[in-house]
Amino acid sequence: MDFTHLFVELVLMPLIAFLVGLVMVLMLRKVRAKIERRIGPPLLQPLYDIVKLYSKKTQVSHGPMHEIAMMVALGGVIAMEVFLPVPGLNGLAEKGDLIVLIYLMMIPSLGLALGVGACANPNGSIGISRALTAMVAYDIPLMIVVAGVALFHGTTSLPEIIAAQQAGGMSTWGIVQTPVLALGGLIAAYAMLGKEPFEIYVAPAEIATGPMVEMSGKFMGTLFVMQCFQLYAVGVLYTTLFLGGGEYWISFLPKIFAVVFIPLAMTNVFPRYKTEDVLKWMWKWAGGFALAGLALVVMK
Amino acid sequence: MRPENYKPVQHSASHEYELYFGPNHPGIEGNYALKCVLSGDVVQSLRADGGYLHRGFEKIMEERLWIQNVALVPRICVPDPVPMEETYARAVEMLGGLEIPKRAQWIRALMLEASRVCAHLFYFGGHAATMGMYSNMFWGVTDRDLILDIFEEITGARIYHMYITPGGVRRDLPEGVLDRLSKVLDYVESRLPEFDNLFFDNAVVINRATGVGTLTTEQALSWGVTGPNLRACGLPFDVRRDDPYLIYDELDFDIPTETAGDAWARTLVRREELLQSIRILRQIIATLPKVGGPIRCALPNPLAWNVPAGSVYARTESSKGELGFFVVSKGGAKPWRVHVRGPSSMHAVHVLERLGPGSRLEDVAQIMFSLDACPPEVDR
Amino acid sequence: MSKGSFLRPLKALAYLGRPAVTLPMEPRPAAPNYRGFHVNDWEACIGCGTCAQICDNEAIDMVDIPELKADPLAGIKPRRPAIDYGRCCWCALCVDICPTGSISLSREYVHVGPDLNTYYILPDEKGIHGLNYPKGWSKSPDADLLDLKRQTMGEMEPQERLQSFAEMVAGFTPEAALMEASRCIQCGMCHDACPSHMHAPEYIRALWSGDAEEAVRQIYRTNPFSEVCGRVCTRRCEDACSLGNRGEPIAIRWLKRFAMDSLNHEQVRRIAAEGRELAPSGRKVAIVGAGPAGLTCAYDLARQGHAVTVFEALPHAGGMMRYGIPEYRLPYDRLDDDVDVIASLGVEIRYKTRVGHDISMERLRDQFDAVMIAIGLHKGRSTRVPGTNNENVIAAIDLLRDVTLGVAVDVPKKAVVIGGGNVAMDAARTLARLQTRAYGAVQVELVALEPADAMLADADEVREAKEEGVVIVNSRGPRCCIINGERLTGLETVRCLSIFDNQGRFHPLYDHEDAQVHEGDVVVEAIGQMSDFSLLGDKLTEKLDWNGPRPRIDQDGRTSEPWLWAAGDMVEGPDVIHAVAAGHRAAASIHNEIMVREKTP
Amino acid sequence: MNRELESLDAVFREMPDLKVEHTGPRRTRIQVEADALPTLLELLKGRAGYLHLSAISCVDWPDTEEFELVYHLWSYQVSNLISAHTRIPYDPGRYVSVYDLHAPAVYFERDIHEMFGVWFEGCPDQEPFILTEWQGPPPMRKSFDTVAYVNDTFEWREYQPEWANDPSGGKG
Amino acid sequence: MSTDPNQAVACRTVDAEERSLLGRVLDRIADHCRARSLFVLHYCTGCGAIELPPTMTSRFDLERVGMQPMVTPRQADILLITGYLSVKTLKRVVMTYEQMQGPKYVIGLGSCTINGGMYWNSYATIKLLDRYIPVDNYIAGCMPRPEAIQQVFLDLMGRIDRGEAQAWKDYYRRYDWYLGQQQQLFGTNWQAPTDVVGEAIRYRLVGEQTLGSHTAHLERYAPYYDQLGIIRPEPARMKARPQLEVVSR
Repeated sequence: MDFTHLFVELVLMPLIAFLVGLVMVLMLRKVRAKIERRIGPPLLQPLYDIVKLYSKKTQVSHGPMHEIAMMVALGGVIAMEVFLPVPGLNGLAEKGDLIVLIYLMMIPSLGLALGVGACANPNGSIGISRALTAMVAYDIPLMIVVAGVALFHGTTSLPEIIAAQQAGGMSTWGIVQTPVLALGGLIAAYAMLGKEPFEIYVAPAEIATGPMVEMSGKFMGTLFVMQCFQLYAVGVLYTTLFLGGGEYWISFLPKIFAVVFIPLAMTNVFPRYKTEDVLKWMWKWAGGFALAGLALVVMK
Repeated sequence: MRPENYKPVQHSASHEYELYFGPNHPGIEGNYALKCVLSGDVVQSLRADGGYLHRGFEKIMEERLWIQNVALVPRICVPDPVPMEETYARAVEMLGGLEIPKRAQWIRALMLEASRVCAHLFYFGGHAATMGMYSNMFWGVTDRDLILDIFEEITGARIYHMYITPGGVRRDLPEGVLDRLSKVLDYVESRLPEFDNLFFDNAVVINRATGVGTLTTEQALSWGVTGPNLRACGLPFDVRRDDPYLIYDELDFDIPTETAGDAWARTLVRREELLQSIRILRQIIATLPKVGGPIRCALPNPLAWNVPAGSVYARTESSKGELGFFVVSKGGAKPWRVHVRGPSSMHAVHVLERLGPGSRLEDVAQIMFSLDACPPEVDR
Repeated sequence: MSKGSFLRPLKALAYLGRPAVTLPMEPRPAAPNYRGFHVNDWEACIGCGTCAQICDNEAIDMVDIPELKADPLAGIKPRRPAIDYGRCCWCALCVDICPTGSISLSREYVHVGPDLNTYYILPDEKGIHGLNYPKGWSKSPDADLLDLKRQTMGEMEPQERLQSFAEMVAGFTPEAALMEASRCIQCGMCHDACPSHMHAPEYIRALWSGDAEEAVRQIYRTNPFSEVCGRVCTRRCEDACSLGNRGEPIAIRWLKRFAMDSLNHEQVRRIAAEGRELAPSGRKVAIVGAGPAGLTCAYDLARQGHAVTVFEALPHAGGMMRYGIPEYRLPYDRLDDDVDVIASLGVEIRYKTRVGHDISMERLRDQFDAVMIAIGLHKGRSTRVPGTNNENVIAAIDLLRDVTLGVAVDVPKKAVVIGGGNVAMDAARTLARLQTRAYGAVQVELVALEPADAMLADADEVREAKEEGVVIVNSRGPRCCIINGERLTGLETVRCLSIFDNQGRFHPLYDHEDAQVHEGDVVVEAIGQMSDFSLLGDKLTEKLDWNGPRPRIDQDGRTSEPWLWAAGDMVEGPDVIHAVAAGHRAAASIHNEIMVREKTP
Repeated sequence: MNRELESLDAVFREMPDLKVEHTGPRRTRIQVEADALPTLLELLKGRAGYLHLSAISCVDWPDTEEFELVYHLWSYQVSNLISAHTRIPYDPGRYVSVYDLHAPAVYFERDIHEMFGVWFEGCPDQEPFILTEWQGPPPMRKSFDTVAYVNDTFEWREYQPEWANDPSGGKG
Repeated sequence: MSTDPNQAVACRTVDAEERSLLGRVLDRIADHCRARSLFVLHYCTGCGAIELPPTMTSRFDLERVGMQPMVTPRQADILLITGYLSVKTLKRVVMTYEQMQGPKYVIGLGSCTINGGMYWNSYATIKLLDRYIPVDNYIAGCMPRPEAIQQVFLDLMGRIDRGEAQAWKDYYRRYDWYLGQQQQLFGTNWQAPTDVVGEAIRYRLVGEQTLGSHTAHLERYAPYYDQLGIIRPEPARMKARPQLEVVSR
């Protein structure tokens, strides 16, 4: 593969991720509006919000660390996208593997933690400590799920996992082959998106929106952009691991939207758990399913 | 702030830290502040800080004519203004020895109960929102709005009706409004199973709300807790039944209680009260067409109305608890003194400050909302 | 307790497939009695300012509109309310108290924008943006804040009234007076309408707060004939009263009477003397005629320290108040009280002194710094139809005077009174009393030119006269007195078709076919009075400027002779309160004049 | 009801100086000397179940330079509301707290201290609550004139509406 | 160093009239997006707040025009003053307002913000909101109903789209005047944490009244006089607060 081709892919993949992410944000808000019995935002709303936030005329910054950390966080999510293969674009997916991806996925949280720490707002600090707790809660089941998938397919390379699943049509999809593991993975993905009942760090009524409390203007805009990437990443990752990945965009897009739709819809009918309940619940159920799935894989 | 001017705040080394809840905080009902000292997630001490909504009601009421205060009183409590109007009006009637026509009494009871339905629907939304579940709030507020439409039809205003005046009410009911109210009640009742699905049978909600802000019966009695909060501790006391006013002794209704005394019990009591209010409203709808007569008694010209000297203490069961108005007249055209005993004044300061310590940070907002503490009536 | 379920909440996901309840963006039409922005019907609005008074928040200002015409007699002020939406709380008390019902709230409720000057509006009937929204909250009869019904007053039964000349109305009880006073909305229309500009709002407010003394003090600021005006005033104030727009006006006259009745005579004398100038000014003023105008003038001048002498031809003071108004309406001792208050200020009244006969005008001019005449209208006019020269055709004013003087009157068994005014009523009712006393039965017929709905007399008078058995025949003009030999037997009348011509001049049209005979031993003519100017003497009569039958006066009451003022009925027509007002005006003018002039040697 | 009120009368008999007046259904007004009030509250609480302190109201009577304190007590047992009125002089403006009898008193006493400047001995908390940023005198006193204060401190809007140029709008 | 502060200081934003064609197009796009994405600060300062839940929720759903409530002032574009403001709250409102990022908009709801409203004779509330912070739009009502609140938002959106709602700049340009008004209530030692003059210089929004005799009370602004080449005036003598009888507590 020549360098120009790679470069085009490196630009194209985040761009697609962003655009699809915008639509996912719109879906998030529309689904919410529907359940709340109202109309919801216009189609371009996510874009308006981001442009508006970046075009704020005064910007408050809490020191260099604030700015750097936010760039680190944004960089983390963008980097994540180029490791996620999508139809026609493999990016760096062949160079890196699942393990790299899992590490990359922690960068945004850590970057955010650094940035919020620089703001010195107690609500932000509590929020970020909750966010890290939540990460612990979902990362362990996720690790187990990833390990199970890797064991099942005998590889950590995502293109290879996709290829293996696409070999026999739907019957070779992860969700059919390893349903328990897929369930554990779905719960972990749900928690990864940070939606109620697992949303503990952006708790307006408790800690005044936690990490976001001091984020304004472009920083808030960055968070909005990150949300697009994150929704997309979770959708793609789960699709890649369990739903046969992407062969054509026409079949790939519905899959990733379907994955994201489940937590986005269910979040509206639950309140948030307390921090320790999230830990308990995730380890008990998500972890339980993941372990059971892993055991099944190992036993096979 | 500019980056170069930024200096991080230095905190002394301690496991305790201060966290301000409010006045600008989504976990606060209204404009109110709580100063919490926390260790980890656990509240060590909690201090209420009010006065952000202070308007000096009691002072400016002394500056206005008896009738002018009709416009002032509902503003004391924004979410549930009708009991304010009713209590003030009744206090003045007691001072002046006025006999309210029967029809006015029934209409006033109708307003009071409809307002209770409103307040409770609002409350469910508020309680759910403190736990991060907004669908319930959206539903509750939306359904409440249908009752506000009825209020608008009867009184000409949605929130501040200024409808109940000393001596009766200001307008008779418009044609057909009882039928429409009846339909709205049917609708609200039909919505309750949906609320049950979403909220009252929600495992996560119950997990979050049980055991939060628990009041024992003894605490409730000695801390002056009233209203649904008292009934959630198992004491079936209700001003409507034990110190009846208007035509409440002619109505048939139950006084629901719970025993747990926690946030969830308070919410369940209110759910049951909502049903009871609907039951009362249905009785009123059935009876009102048969009650004829004037809607207010003859009053002197309000510009020159001297209410006889004396003092009275009038009480009403508002959606939040016992509401009291102590009104003193010196025989003049203006009240000499009006003391408002807002039901929340106990709950938002005294009780909250005592329930706070030992609770979790994430439950502070829930405790405040579950007590249905309404800051404007604390600040007055 | 139930642990709850994870699955049941998921049922709410069904709403993904249900329609939204959101309303369209356009503002909904508001409820029929919505309290939106104000509208005000300028035609109906009288500018009384009651809305501004009831307003909680001082959100309403009354703005003077110079283009509008003031009409104090109809109770209309040339001003309209302006509303400050930086204050208004939409309580609609202004609507519920508005005496005319002109102000109401529309169903319009959207007004936004950064220009704060648009938040202060002068509402008209089109509303804040001229969009003619339908009316929302407006006047409702079952919830009127105003008390539109008058307090009732004790009154004698007609049969009892006929037995004597005792005062027939009882006056307010203290409770009724308090309630009546509390009805007042203090708009001040009465003040503007009163010829003497009496401070009615102030004394009513004083009565309401239980301070009768203050009330009397307010009354005496402008009227020394309070006992009289508390009983027989023509009460322009009550015609102008804002409450009269939709209900019964405040009984201002009876409240004045109540105030006077609550105090004893000594207290009134003390209050009247308050603030009087004790040092004599050294100026002397002569006043001819001890009627309301003359005595009011005397009262004012005496308070200012001038020496005042009043010349009265008759044996008692009061003029037309005594000799024209029957005692059952105005007891003489009440009038005596008023006169006594004035006399107590040092006014000298010389009774039975007829100027022009006992003392000439020229003497007065020489001996005094100024002279005022207020001789009233003591000569009855005649219809001059054939037969009126009969001795049994008498003038009402002569009849009334004779009754007051105690002159023995031949009481006719049957009497006919011509005239539809208050004097006619007085004459008829006096005759009715005399007949009751002499024969035990009333047979008085009153023939009025006007139809029943346009009688000149007060409606109360007409009603009471009928109650007392007076038969009132409307729309009939006299044609001739029927004289049988020397004896008068009755009056023949014809039907009157119209009274005034196109230009509004008095020019009655009769249907001569429709004649009718009213039997009577006596015909009393009560169609108007005139003055007897013989006291002036020929020279002075010659010198004065005349305005028809009356001396021409300027706005201060001064005649063309610089030393002579004239006031009262003789120049303005019959009315007590007008005479009082004229007395005040003349007194002020005399005071200004004589204080700059050298003292007469 | 009558039997229950009898138990109340027993309380009243023990305190001969009370002026008791039944002012309406379930309403009793008691005039009590300032030094006897705590005893009265204690007796009412112990004998007749007046557990619930509904409110403490304060009334300023500048004519006699006194504050009137009114304790509103409700008995769940007797279903009766007693308003116990007592008067204390402006000077020194001190009274005893009834916190030890009725915990809610602390809120009302704090409020009265803030709004009227009465000091309650033994009240655990009389810090400013509503008026933490208020410099003036206790505002609920009759001597404090709020209208004068407002006119002195704030300005009013001066509108220049268009109609001021032509108020009649051609209607004259 | 030039004495014109707006020329002297490095800047990020330039006024519209100075911009290039591209800049103007970008501005237009930004205004377009600003008007369609308004975050309302979730702060109930007074009674009007009770009509906000209906306005924001399903029946009158304002998200369909791109509005949503925001929790912290940092993220919010609109500060709604929902009615009366007690002096105690005003302090927090000023702090909140200064923490918001420009362009920011203030809407005064109802009578109380315009001329004192219902509480005109209350010692506890302020009467004229625009004396303390610049206000972009008002709405009549007590309280205004949800449809009316919708209309004020739509009106404001129109103004933003046309580039008209610039009141927030006024706060920088006339900071001294606003501070003076605030000082009348809070005393001359009042200062919010935000360095408003520093921001004004940074964002080239210095006006003739940015510094003046009221800012002269505050030591933190002392260096800026030199920086801008302005002579520091005598601190303004404040109108004596009404002499209140001080009662010993």
